[in-house]
Amino acid sequence: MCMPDTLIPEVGVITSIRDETPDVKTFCVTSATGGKPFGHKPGQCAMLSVPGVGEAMFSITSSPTNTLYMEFSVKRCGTLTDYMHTMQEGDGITIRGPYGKPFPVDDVLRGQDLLFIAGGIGLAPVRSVINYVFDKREDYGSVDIVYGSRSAGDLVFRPEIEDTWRSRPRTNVYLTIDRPEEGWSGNVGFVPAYLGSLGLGCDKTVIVCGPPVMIKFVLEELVKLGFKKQQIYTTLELRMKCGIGKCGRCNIGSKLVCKDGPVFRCDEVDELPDEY
Amino acid sequence: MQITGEQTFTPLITAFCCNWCSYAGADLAGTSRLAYPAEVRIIKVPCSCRINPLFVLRAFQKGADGVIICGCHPGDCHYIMGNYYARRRMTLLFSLLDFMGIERGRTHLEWVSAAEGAKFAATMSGFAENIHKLGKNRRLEDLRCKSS
Amino acid sequence: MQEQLRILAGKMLADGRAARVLGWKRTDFETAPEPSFFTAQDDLSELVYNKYCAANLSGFMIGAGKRDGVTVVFLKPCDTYSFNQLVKEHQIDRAKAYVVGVSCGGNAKVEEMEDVGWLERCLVCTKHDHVVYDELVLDESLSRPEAQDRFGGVTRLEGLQSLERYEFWQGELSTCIRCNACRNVCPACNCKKCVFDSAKYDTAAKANVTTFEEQLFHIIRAYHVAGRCTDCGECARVCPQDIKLQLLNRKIIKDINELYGEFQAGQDTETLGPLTAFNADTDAEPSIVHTRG
Amino acid sequence: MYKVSATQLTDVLNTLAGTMDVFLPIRKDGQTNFGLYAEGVQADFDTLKTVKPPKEFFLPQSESLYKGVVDGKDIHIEPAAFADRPFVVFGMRGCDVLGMEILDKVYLGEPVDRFYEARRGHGCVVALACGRPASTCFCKPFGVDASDPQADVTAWLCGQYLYLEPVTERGRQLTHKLEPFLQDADAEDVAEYRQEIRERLEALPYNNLSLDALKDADMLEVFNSPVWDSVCDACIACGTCSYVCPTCQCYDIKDYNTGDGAIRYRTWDSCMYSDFTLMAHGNPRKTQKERFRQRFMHKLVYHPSTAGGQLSCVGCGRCVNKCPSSLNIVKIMKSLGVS
Repeated sequence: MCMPDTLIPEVGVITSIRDETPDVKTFCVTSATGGKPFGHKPGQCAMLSVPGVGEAMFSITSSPTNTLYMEFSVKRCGTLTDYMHTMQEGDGITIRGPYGKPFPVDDVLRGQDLLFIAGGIGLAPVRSVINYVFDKREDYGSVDIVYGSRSAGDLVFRPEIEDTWRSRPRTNVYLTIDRPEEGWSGNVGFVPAYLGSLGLGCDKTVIVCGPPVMIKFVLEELVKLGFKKQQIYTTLELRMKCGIGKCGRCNIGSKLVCKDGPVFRCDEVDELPDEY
Repeated sequence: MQITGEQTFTPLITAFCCNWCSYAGADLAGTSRLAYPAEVRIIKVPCSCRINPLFVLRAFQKGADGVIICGCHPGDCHYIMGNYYARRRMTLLFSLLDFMGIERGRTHLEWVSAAEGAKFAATMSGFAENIHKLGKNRRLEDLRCKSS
Repeated sequence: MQEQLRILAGKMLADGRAARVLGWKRTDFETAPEPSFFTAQDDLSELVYNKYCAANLSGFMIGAGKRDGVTVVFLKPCDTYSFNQLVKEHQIDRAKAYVVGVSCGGNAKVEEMEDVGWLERCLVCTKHDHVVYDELVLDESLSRPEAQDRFGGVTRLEGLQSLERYEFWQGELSTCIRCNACRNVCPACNCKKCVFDSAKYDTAAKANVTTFEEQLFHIIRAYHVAGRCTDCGECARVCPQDIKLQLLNRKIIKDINELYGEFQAGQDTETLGPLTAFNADTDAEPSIVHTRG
Repeated sequence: MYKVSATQLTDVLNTLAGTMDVFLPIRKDGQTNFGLYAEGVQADFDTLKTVKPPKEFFLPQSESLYKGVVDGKDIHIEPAAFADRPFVVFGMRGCDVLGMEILDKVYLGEPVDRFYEARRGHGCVVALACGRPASTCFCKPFGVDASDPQADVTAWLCGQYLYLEPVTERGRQLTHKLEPFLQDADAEDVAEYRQEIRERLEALPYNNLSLDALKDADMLEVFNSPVWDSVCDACIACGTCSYVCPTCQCYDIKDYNTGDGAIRYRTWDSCMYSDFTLMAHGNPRKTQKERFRQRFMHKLVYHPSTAGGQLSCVGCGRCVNKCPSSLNIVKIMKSLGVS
């Protein structure tokens, strides 16, 4: 039997499911025989699927330094994700990947002070980089994490943020929510405004991910603060079917998000048509 | 393959029955211990006019050899006039299917009231017998749905 | 006539009575004019009207009605039926349309940009007069091709054996490439979300994976416009494979005429359609399909 | 070069059909499409363009990828078999052959599409010179010589003979099978015919389009051009242009529940369709303008920028011929400055 096509997935298994927020769950996936289905770099994605339901691209939330399993944080918002939220531990799921260009963690980002900015479920792809950086802490400078969501209940990875990230050396975590609520003592307001109030230096390399409208205003704020577009990385998402640059639907101009992305430097994005 | 074909052929029949009359008629047939063929699978619909042509075609696609629709007698519709609409719709649909070369006997409509348990059983038996004679549905089949 | 249309359109644009004019535009090929909105008087020299202006512009009026201002639209007699039907279905804002009825002497069938005779629909045309218009621009000198029996094709097929009909349709439909041109060009096919596009059902295939899907698409499409199809013939005209789609629609029309009385969709904007009406006492039972000849 | 008497054409096809599937143009109800040859089938080499492009033999309009069965907590995957039957596409035109080259770049580029590769590996292409190019043809600007199309074998139907010139090893193997029918011929024998074709081409309206205006086109400038606002007014958002196009490559992947597992299959898709980029949270291409623009940007700007300037159009003219609203790529190219 010759080599199967890349579109043929491997059968994996969901080993555990964690509720993050009312509409986000994190799924741990391994091969059927245990262990990670394949290696990956921070920022890369994989195609998860259930036969008869559908197939979709998800960013790999866990760090490559996690050698036991892969994590996917999935928000319930469509046919496949609705179904996934009904799945149980031990259920099979098919997986193929890894796809896309990762964040340049091993070259450009090395030795740099890093600023992570995320909104809502946008923290999922960024978490892979954050944990990678923490696991190789000596290779990177300071870490600032600015993260916001609609409400305290919508902040994903809350235990990890509070128990692990906050206690890491040379690390600051800033949380914000859109509207005041009882029991919340942190900042209230949108991410871009909060970002402006933090007094961060503009010599950092920035990784930003979140809803398109948040990214837009964060970029404006960053430029106002003196950041250059070359310092800023983001990760994009469009509808995908193949994941390997052939089915032709995830293009922004001449770039394919599945193959040339999903990670883009913001000055590269500026050269592309505004259609994402 | 063909030797076993006709002898072991058990047709699959989809019966769309309106909730108010025909489904109750089926119930009555059951409680009266009237026999009707086991290959009839009933799908309950609120009214015969709920039946979209797509339902009929999808039944064939998924393996039905015949589709029968049962509703309240004209004048007795729970929704006053649903079955009048259904009557026109299904007439045109059956005619179009016939025009496209689908065997006439594979589709049928019958009015069955809640009190007509015996009519329900007889209708189903008669329809099943016709489908038996027609044999397997080949002209409106989806090969993907035929288990290999 | 073309010159009259240009003058009329120019006046309407000039005095601000219309925001745009929907007509046919000259292209590199005389045989292939393009439906187009004209907003500037200078562009009207590109407006053409000839026997190649086959496109029924009524469907475009659904979108035009959502734009500001009045749209002048040129409609051939048969197109006015589609227009009327759309008004009846509340798809077109009548107040925002200025209908100019234009004479028609039949449209040519075009293959590889060459005139290869008449479109089938024009050979069986029964819709000789405009049923809705604000103004008429007529050319009495135009003569129509000799009329043939509109239901001749249907009758011939009806006369065949069931299996022969099946084989005929298999032959026709097996060439379908599911480009959706028939559906998208059809003025009656104006659902916002077609069942064949909805991700909720696996009917939303983009190819006919099996012969069943060929049948499914065309049966459902024909049926969904039953009682609303004016027999404008656009589906058959645009089919890249020349599938005889008109036969499906006409079969339904013929049945309606025979069973429920003569009916022409788009004749007016008030009469209930045959599938939104019934006659409790006289309607035939579906078994008539099984018992008649 | 060899020649076969036209009277022996049926024998030639029967010989080939004995060892492989033979696909050739067949006319049915006034339209010609490539179809499987069997004894008694009449080939139609007179019609210039088939409705469906012959790319379907390498990239079928729909094909199964695998069957997936969810069985309790387990999932079983059964990949579809790769093509393993040799076949020949007999009578492809020069434009369609170039279309295959463009598809090769996509599907044979890393990671290789194994389904496509298997078909490509089993298929032989006999290209036929275009005796009567049509007024909608414009392959010359794309570098196609319709009088001498290059594939595994080049063929000319001229006078009383079918001339065959094997070009590749695979082509030589194919002609070898026909040895009993072959007579030696000379390139000179078709020279006059080729000259006739070139003269006919010269008389065509689109033959001398100059594509210079599209060379080094600035992506953003073209993308943001006001041209797009009105040029798609007549577009009815069907997929005719995409489905008759020999270079349209996009596909969709779908599931079909058979009641006994799901078949995951892919089908041709069209960027003209509204669900092409539809996501749970919305659609980045909201109106037909954006979808329409995508199709032509891809062919005229995006693809060339990643393929060394090669446009993703071969000038076959099928869209010119078949668009229900008389729109086509030439019209778009002209509005972008091509003359």
